[in-house]
Parts: sequence; structure tokens; C-alpha cells
Amino acid sequence: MYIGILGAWIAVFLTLSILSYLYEDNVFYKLAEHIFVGVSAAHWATIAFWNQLQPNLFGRLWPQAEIATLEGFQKFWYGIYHVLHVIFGKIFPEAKVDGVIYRGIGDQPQNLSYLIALLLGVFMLFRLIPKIGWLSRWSLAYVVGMAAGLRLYGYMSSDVVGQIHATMLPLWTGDLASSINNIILIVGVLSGLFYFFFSVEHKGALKVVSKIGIYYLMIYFGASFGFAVMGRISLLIGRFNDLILYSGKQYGFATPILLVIMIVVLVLTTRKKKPEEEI
Amino acid sequence: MMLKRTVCLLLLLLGTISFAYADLEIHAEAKAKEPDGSIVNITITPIKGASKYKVEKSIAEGEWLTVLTTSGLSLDTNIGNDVQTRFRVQALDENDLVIAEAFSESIQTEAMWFNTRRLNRFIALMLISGVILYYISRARKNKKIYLRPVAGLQAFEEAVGRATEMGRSVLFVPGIMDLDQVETISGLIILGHVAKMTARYEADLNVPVSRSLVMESGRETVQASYISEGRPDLYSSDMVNYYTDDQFAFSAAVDGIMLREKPAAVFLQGKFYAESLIMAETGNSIGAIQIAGTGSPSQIPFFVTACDYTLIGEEFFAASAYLGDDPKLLGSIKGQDIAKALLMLLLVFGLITETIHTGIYNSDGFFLNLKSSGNDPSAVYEIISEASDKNINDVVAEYSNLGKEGKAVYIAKNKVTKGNALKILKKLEKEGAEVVLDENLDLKIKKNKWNLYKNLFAGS
Amino acid sequence: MAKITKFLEKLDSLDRRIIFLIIGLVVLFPLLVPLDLPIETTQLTEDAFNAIDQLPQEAKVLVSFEYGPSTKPELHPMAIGMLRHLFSKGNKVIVMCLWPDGLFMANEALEQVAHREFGLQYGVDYVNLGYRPGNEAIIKGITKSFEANFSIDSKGISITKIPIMHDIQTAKDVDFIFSLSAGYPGAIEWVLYAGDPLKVPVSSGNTSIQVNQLLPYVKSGQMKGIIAGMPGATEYETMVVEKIKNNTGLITEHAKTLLPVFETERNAKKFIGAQSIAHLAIVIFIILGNISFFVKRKNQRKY
Amino acid sequence: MFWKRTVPAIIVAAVGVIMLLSWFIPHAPFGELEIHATQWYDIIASFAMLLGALNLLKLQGTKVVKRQKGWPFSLAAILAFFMTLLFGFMIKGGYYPNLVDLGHNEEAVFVKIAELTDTDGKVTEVDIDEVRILYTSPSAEGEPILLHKAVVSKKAANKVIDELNALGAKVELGELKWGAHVQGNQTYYRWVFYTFFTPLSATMFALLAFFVASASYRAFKIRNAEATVLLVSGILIMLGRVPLGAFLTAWTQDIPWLSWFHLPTIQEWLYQYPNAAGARAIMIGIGLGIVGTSLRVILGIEKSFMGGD
Repeated sequence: MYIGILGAWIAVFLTLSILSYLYEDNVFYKLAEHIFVGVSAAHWATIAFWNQLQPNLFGRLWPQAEIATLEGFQKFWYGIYHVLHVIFGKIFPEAKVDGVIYRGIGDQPQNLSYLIALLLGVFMLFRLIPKIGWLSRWSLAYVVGMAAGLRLYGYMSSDVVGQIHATMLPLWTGDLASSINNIILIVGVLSGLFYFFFSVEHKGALKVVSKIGIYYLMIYFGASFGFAVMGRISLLIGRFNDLILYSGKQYGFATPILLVIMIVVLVLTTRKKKPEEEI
Repeated sequence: MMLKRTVCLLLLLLGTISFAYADLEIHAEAKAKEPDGSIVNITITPIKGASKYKVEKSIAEGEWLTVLTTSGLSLDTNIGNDVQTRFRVQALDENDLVIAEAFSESIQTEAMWFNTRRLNRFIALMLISGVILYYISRARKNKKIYLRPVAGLQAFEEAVGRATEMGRSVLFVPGIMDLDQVETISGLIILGHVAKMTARYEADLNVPVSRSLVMESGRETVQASYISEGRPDLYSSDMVNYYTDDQFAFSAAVDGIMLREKPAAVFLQGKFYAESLIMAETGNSIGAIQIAGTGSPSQIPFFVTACDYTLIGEEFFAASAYLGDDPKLLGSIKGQDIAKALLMLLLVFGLITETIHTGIYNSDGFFLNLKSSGNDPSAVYEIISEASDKNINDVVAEYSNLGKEGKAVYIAKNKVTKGNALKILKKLEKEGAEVVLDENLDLKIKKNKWNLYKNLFAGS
Repeated sequence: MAKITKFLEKLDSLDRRIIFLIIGLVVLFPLLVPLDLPIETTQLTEDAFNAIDQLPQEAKVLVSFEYGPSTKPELHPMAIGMLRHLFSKGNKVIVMCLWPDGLFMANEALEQVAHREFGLQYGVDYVNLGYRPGNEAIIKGITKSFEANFSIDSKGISITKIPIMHDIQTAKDVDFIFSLSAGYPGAIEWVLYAGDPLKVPVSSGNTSIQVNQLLPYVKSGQMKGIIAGMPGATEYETMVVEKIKNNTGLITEHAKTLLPVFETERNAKKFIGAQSIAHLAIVIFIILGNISFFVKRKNQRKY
Repeated sequence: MFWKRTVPAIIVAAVGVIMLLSWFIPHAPFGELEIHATQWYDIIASFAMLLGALNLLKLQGTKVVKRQKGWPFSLAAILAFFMTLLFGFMIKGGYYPNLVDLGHNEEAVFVKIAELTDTDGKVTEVDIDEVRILYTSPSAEGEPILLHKAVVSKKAANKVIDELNALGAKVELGELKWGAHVQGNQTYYRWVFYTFFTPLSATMFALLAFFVASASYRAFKIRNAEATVLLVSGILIMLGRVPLGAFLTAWTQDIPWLSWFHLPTIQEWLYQYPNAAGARAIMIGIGLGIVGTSLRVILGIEKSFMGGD
């Protein structure tokens, strides 16, 4: 990841700006936050375009083909492509190899059913025209229906049936220690599941069961928290290590210089604020 | 002239060789019971003098695609479904010259119309959704359904009310994922209920979202809620705003909104990842009432520690039944409960069969893997000889050379249980041997019918 | 006494910026002044180390980089340690990436170990084939042919011209596969699509969160050990240094001269010090928080 | 009414049921439905991004136009947005000199290439050897020369090409294609990614370390039995996973009946059993919740997210 000296300075500045949030909300953080929002919104749009729309939509409508061999409808269809090429040359490229003209993108098989996807996508854009904006609901409906159908099976299979299958353990394995462990696990799953009964009042013996369930859930939450602490600290170490790297001579002492400047500015701005508050 | 002659001679020679060993054969067969079809098993009848075989498949008239060049005689490969395909094999000698050629009969594979391997999942689906549907229909006939109180859900109205009193806004984040996640949809459903409350209380509502589709759907939701409460005048599309798709840029933006607008109530309801704690901690630092809800198990701990109330797992999905007053929703919650009870019953039955299976009947699956005999092998050999009911001399002969991977020690049939195996393992370790307990799953599954029940739940 | 109780009571409403500052210092300090914590090796890491250590000198190892900047602190030290181990034995290394960012991580690691430390020749002793999109399809692809999937290397040079690739046609021709993986696609895909079908041994370095998911593969022998998170990286690093120090097994003469470098430039050890101290600090915070919580509650009861 | 509410409801139900059944029907066209269906969704979402971007611009633009509080920051957001788009769609970089022929003065060319591609400031014999191996007899399409630069513009590439051509080699201008530039080497886009995006998101991520500390200080209190369980389990994992934990409890290893209290051992047990039990209970619950919600969505019982009339 060689980003040059200018890159290193910007990276260090942005890193320190975000870290300055820990002190308080300040100009540096606000600036970094807004730059971040701007850059990332454009980044994801760019990625979606070049990694999704271009190869998967246009690439499926017009896979690369040798123009001279086309006939009938396809000839007309690639004619449209040519028009698009004339307007947006970068997105709809044409190649000429040894005098043979190729039009189209990539080598996926042609699939004109993607015209429906294109249509649904365009419906989304109708939002900009209030009168026919409601058509976008059709696209939303497609997305929601797809999500419901896809996830229903996925979760039922792996999270419900799969986990039940994994929990079918012998209560007695022939060895005391592992038997106890299995029983601990099974009691946990059953009582934890019971905690999620909504239509039964949790009282008396049932309350005890759901209480045991909560304890198990809490052990799980504690453990996840512990693991997360570990992962998060590792990340911070990585960031600090980069900052130490960029304080070297080959990057023009970016870290120490920027750090000092930022501290000075922060101290000055907070000092200026305080008298105002006193008045 | 000379060249021509040599070539002729060579060809002749080749011809003779291929004639001499003309028994090269290739046989292709569609693999049975493959739900997705397309898998073909190929076997080659070898010939003398061949060091490698080049297998090709037909893709069009006269066009061949190399599948693999191999020295093995059996392989699996893929072909397109519903297309007649032939295979060709060429035997190559050491110098990569073709010495023989053979063709397979043409075959065709087909995907199934029903994936029998998923039959158990299909039954589970029918069962679970059947139960839920039944209770929904029952609820329609006006049967009262009790729901136990959930603290987090009772706090919704209070939080919105407090925001109104303080003259501050209500912030609602429906997660950071797109509309293709059920959690996001669930978050939007909850947003609908919260928007009704803010409409009633005339509180300001601010919904930052990180996906454009969620923005559109969120606007629809909020508008519908304001209309249904009779306050379309209070609705504006500026309530729901898109910032960026990026996880951390979005959480930076939400932090900014929290710090500068200081909302009195913060709802974090949807699918969250690592940014959950950034938002929840910032919300906490500005003193807002925070109610979180998510189906992401790994993020619940952070919400539990940093928020006032958290809807844990299934509670989050049940929220809309609590917040609304549709009997159908109550019915579906009841149905989910019954499905859960059924699953628990099945699980308990599975526990019993497994216990019978492992603890009492089956034990053949367990064996010990001896990796090293330690400094004093003779004691080790004695233990092994006793455990496996084998002559001590045979044992010495068998285990004196263990190799890299170690050697298996099978305990005599009448003595095998996992506990016994562990006892023997400890004895061996005491003598300085290096042993691990291993389990042969194939043996286990074949061995016992009690295991069949558990297998009903296997698959994906 | 009263002063102490008052102090403890005040602790309850401690400004969180003080906590931030302490955490910052606690992480920063061990990075600047490395600690010398005793390191115990564990079975999982030992298995991975031994599997690699047993490879003969002429063995060729495929290393796949599947991580990016965000998991770099955990995985990069493993990459460095493992490359040092391989090169110190004289093994040849073929690098490829299934994550786009992996390319930059790989370049950085090779630049440090192969180029600067060992002074090895690109193309002869090691090669970086670069990133290809396609996830597990690429793994399946190289089990049939490298050339079809990596016609050129990361520098854009066609692989037919790279000496090390001359006798490597498919993934079957490598002797060991090591995946440095932070998620999908990663270690699991290598086991399923390359290790199992081709019977090539696979091992892997992973983030600590992933380990539980991979344990079944290790237990069944489909994966030869595993390096888990920063602790695992530290152990591996230690084992490499110890090995060269004790002069056991295969070590090239050149590697022996590099021992001082390996001993001093140890990122994982530097990092694990910071990690341990930070964990300790957080635990102390929790305890302090609870003490002040109790003192406050007790005092409140008096009235 | 029909077009605005009924048709969407029918679409949800039909698509939902077809998607659900496709899991059980491997035969075409259902077998590959999952791939195409998610790709259609990606396409719709990509179109919707335009709406999101416009909304963002409107949001920040109003602040700038109306000179609201903090408008310079909004301006920065807009500028950052357009800078990234510029490098995503207009200016690309990613050019490289493509060596077609070495010419008569091979050694000088090798040394020059070694200098150009060198990454550590000193060109050694080994570096030149490497170049010699890789660039001898370049192929017909040419061999790209990867300069040690963050971004290679057309101008920079041409400058190097002239230098190499002056040595008698034949070098042409090569470039990364549009589309490949978002992931390729030495493009402006990658530079923006690594200079702006990576440090920003990595640092936001790293802030979590601080928040985790303050959250544990504030919230990990022994208020009741449940909180105590959570706290103890968290501490055991935190200490048990690092060498410090082994170090602190190393003394237990000398006493047989205490050996179980080795922190790494306790940690491992806790993780494998009670924790796994809790995790499974939660997963099953969530699974059922999702099944229930999806069913309600498909059946049209929940439809508020589709809006009113």
C-alpha cells in the first residue's frame, strides 16, 4: 500500500482527526466525518457501478461478441450498444483486434431476463417524478419478497434445524467429565429457548427455568464481549503502529508534526470557548 | 523427401503401437442421486505403455475441451445439464505422444425436480409454518392470547413521551444493512409503530439510514404512519435521510447527529455490526434513553451493556405484535411459541436416542491413536495387549514402528466404551506414551439404528 | 479513610476521557518499549509449526493472503513469521490473493522478508501471483490449472516466464497450502475445494474470532493446526526464533545470520504485550468501577 | 389502490413463494434462481444509490446554500464526494510502460528498470538479477513495468518510456481498463481509497477499543446476579486468551487439584459449553423470529414498509 508522502500526511491527519473525537466533538472531527461521508458515499456508488451494473447488468445484456457474425435481432440489439458506446465510451467499450470489431462486456452468457431487473431499477428512479413515484413500490416489493423467501429457508435450515441437530448429544458418554459438559450444554439450550416463550407467564417453576436461561445468555454475552475486547484492542494496536510508522523520516515526520499542530489548535479553541461560557 | 519418409515411418510406428494396445476404454456414467445433476463419473481402462491420460469432453460438434490430464483411472467431472456429452480419452506416453484414443458413449445429466436431500427441511418448513398459520387463523376468530411483558417494549411510549416533554427529537436507526435482510424489514416495521407515537405526541423524528432502498421504504413507512394517525401535516420526507452505505462513515455521521442535535430518545432497531457500540456509547454520553433491538447475536452484548433497554433476539422480531394491536400478529407469536415447544420435544427425544446410542450400545467408534511409545515401550505394549486382547508379541511387532501419523489401537469389542478408552489412554500416558482419543464416525453411523433419528435432522 | 471513600465515590462519575487516555497510553507504551512476557506455546500453533517444519527443503508452499488493513495487526505478524520460517528452510513460496487488499499485504510482507531480510530472487525463490476475483471458483480453478487463472503475476509478467512456476501446473503440484484468512473466502474454502480433494495438506492463520468455526476441521485432521489471532502469531514467532537458536531441523546458513533480526523485529510479541496490558487495564477498570459503585451504594444507605 | 397496494402485495407473495420453493427444486430454471435473484436485487440497489446520492447532496447542499451552522463542513463533504466520483469515472491513472523489446543495450535497460521498480531506495545486484530473469525476451504483448509510485499518470508513464526508449529499448504505453481501475494498481481511485477511506474507516473501527473500555467501566457493575454472570464470564475470556492469563495462574499447574484453575483452561471450557449453549438458544430464537417475520411478510400481514395509499 504505497501512498506516497502526500498520501501519508493526509492519512495521518485523518487518523488523528478521528481520534480527536475522544477528547470532544471538534472541528477536526467534524471535517473528517464529513469527508468520510462524502468519500464513502461516492466510493460505494462507484464500486456498485463498476462491479455490479457494468459487468452484471450490461455484461449480461450485451456479452462481448464479434460484430460481423451477428444477424437479425442481435444485430439490432448490438446496434443499441453501439449508440451507447458513442455516448458513454468508457462504460460501453468496443475493441478492435486485428481488424475485427468486438462489442460488449465480459464473457457471461447473454440473459435478456435481466431487462426486468433493469426495468425494476428504473422504476426506483421514478421516485424523482412524484406522479409515478409509486411504481418504485414494485421494486421494493420484489426486494422484500426475495429477502423473505431466501432468508426464511436459510435461517430455518442452519439456525433452527441445524442447531437442534447439533445439540442432540448423549447425556451419558461413558465418561463423567464429558457427560457433565454435555448436560450443561443441553440444559443451557433448553432453558435459554424457554426464556423466549412469549405466550406463557413466567412464574413459579417456569420462572426458575427462564432465570437459568438468562444466566446462560449472560455467559454468552460476557464471552462475546470478552472476545470483542480482544479484537478491538488488536485494531487499535494496528492503528497506533501505522502512526508510529508514519512518524519516520521518509514520511517527513508526519505524525509528530500533525499531532502537535492539532493539540495546539484544540487547546486554543477550547480556551477561547471557556470565557464565552462564563459570560 | 527424407522428412516425409520419417514422418510416414513415425506414423506407421504409432499406428502399430496403438493397434497393439487397442484396449483403451473410457466409460462415463451420470452420478446417481445428485440433486443438481451434472456430475459424471469417468473410469478409464488402462493400457500398457501409457503414463498419462488426457480426458476431454465434447462441447460442440467436433470441438473438445480438455477436462484433465491425469495418471489416475477414475475421476468425477461436471458437464452441463440436459446436454448430450461425449468424452474422449487419449493415452499419452512418456514423451506426451498420443498412443491410443477412445470415446465414451454419449450421456446426459439432469437436475432433480425435488431435492430429496432436503426432504427433512421441507417437512420442517411445512411443520413450522403450518403451526404458525394455524394460530394466525385461530387468532382471527377472536381468541384472546396472553403475551408476557417485555420491559424494553413497554419503554417505547415512555421514551417518545419524554422526548416530547424535553422538546428534543427522537432518533431511529433501522440498522445498517439493506432491505434484503429480514432484520431491516423488522426494523422498518418497528419504525412504523414509533412513527405513530411521534405523530401522536408531535415529537420530531429523525431517521438516518445507510441504504438508499431503506430510505425509500422508510419514507413510505413513516408517511403511512403519520397519515393513519391523522397528522399528514407533520410529515416531511426530510425525516428519513440517506448518508452513506459505508458502515463506519455512517456511524460517524450518526455520532455527529447525536452530538449536535442531542435527541432525548434513541432507537437502534435492525441489523448491526461492529458500529453498534460506537452509536450506543455516543447515545449514552449525551444522556438519551436508548432502546436497542437486533437479531445480530454478536452485537447484543454491546447493546445490553450500553443501552437502557435491549430487545434480545426473538423479542426483537416479536416487537410488532406487542406494539400494534393486530390479532393476527399475536396469533403468529403464539404459533412461533408452539413451534418452539415442538422443536424442544424433538430435541429431548433426540437426546434420549443419542444417549442410548452412544452410552449403552455403540462404542465401536472409539479407538486410540498411538503416536509415540515413550521411553519405556514395554509397559505400553503390555497395556495395549491387555486392552486389545492380543498376544504381546504381535503387539510388539505391530507397534514398534509407528510412523509419522501414529498407529491405531483398537480396544477389544467387549471392552470399548468412551470411558474405558479414556481410562486406557490415561494409563498409557502415565507410561510416557503419546496417545490421542479418536473416533471413527463411519463405523459409528453404520453400527447403530438409534443414530437414525438424529440423522433425520442432518443436511443443509 | 474518608478521603479514600470520597475518591472512590468520585470514581463512579469519572470523565470517560480519562479512561480513553489511559487505554491509549496503555496500548502505546508497550509498542514503544516492548515488554518481555513469557510465552507458552499451545497445541494448535505447535501443530501448524511442525507441519511446516517437516517439509523437505525442496518443498514448494502456496501461501494465500485473504486479509486487509482492518485485520492486519492480527494476521500480518503471522505472515511475517511464517515466511521467515519457510525461507529459513530454503522452501520456495508461491503467493496468491483472494482478497483485493491481500495483494498489498502480500507485497508488504514479501518486501520485508524475502527482499530485505533474505535478499531472495523474485521469480526464482518466490512469486506473487496477485489477486483474482472469483472467491472459491479460483481455488477450484487452480486445482485444474494455474495458468488458466493466473496467466500473469502481480507485476503483469506472464507466468510461463517465471522459473518457479515451471513445474507447477496445478495446486496438486505444491506440497503445502497455507491460508492467511480473515473471513470468506478463506481457510474453510481452501480445505473444502483444494485440501480435501487433492490431498494437499492445508494449514491456516486466522483472526481469533474465526477459530471456533475452524476447530472441527483441525480436530478431524483436514487442517494441520491453526494459528489463532495475535496470541497464536506470538507463539509462532517464538517457535521460529527458538528453532534457529537451538539449531534444530532444517536451517540454511543464511538464516542463521538473520537470527538477531528475527529476535529484535518481532511485531506479534510487541503487539501481544500491548494486548495483554490493555486487557488487564480493562479488567482493572471493571474492578475499580465496581468498588466505587459499592462504596457509593453503601454510603447512600446510611442516610 | 390496486396498482399502488395490491400489485406490490402480490409481487411480495409471488416472489417470496417462488424463492422459497427454489430451495427444493434443483431443476432449471429454479436451480439457479438464487444467484440471479440476488443479482437482480444488487442491480435495483445500485440504481437506488443514485437516489441516495442525490439525497445526500440535497441535505448537505441546502446547508451550504442557506449558510446554515457548520456549512463549510457540508461543503467539504460535497467536495470529497465529487473528488471520489472524478477518480471513479473521469480520471483513471494506472498507466504503465510496456516493454516490448530490449534493444541492443540490454544491461543498461535492466539497470534502469531495476531503478524504476526499486522499493527500498538502494538498487543491489539481486534487484538487477531479478529484472534480468523477468524481462529477458519479453513476450509479444509486452511485459508491464510496475513503477514504484503511488499513482502513474499518462505523463509519468510517458516520461519513463522516453527514458527507456533512449536506451534503445522498445517500450509502449499500457493502461488498466475502465472497471479494473477500482481494484487495480497505481490508479487515482486506489490512491483515494488508501489515503482517505482506509485510515478513516480503520480509525473509526479502532475507536471501538476506547468505547469498549468506557462501556465496561460504566456498565459492568454487579447490580444483580445476571450482571455478575456477564461480568465474570467476560473477565475470564479477556484474561484467559492472552499470555498474561497463563502467566498469572501458572502457579496452579504445580498443585494437581488446582490445575483446573489455569485461566486458559477455564476460559476454554466456558467457551465450549455454557457459552455455546447460550449462543445456540439465541440462534434458534432468532431463526424462528426470522421465519415468523418472513411468513408474515409473504402473507401480507406485515406491510407497513410498503407505505399507505
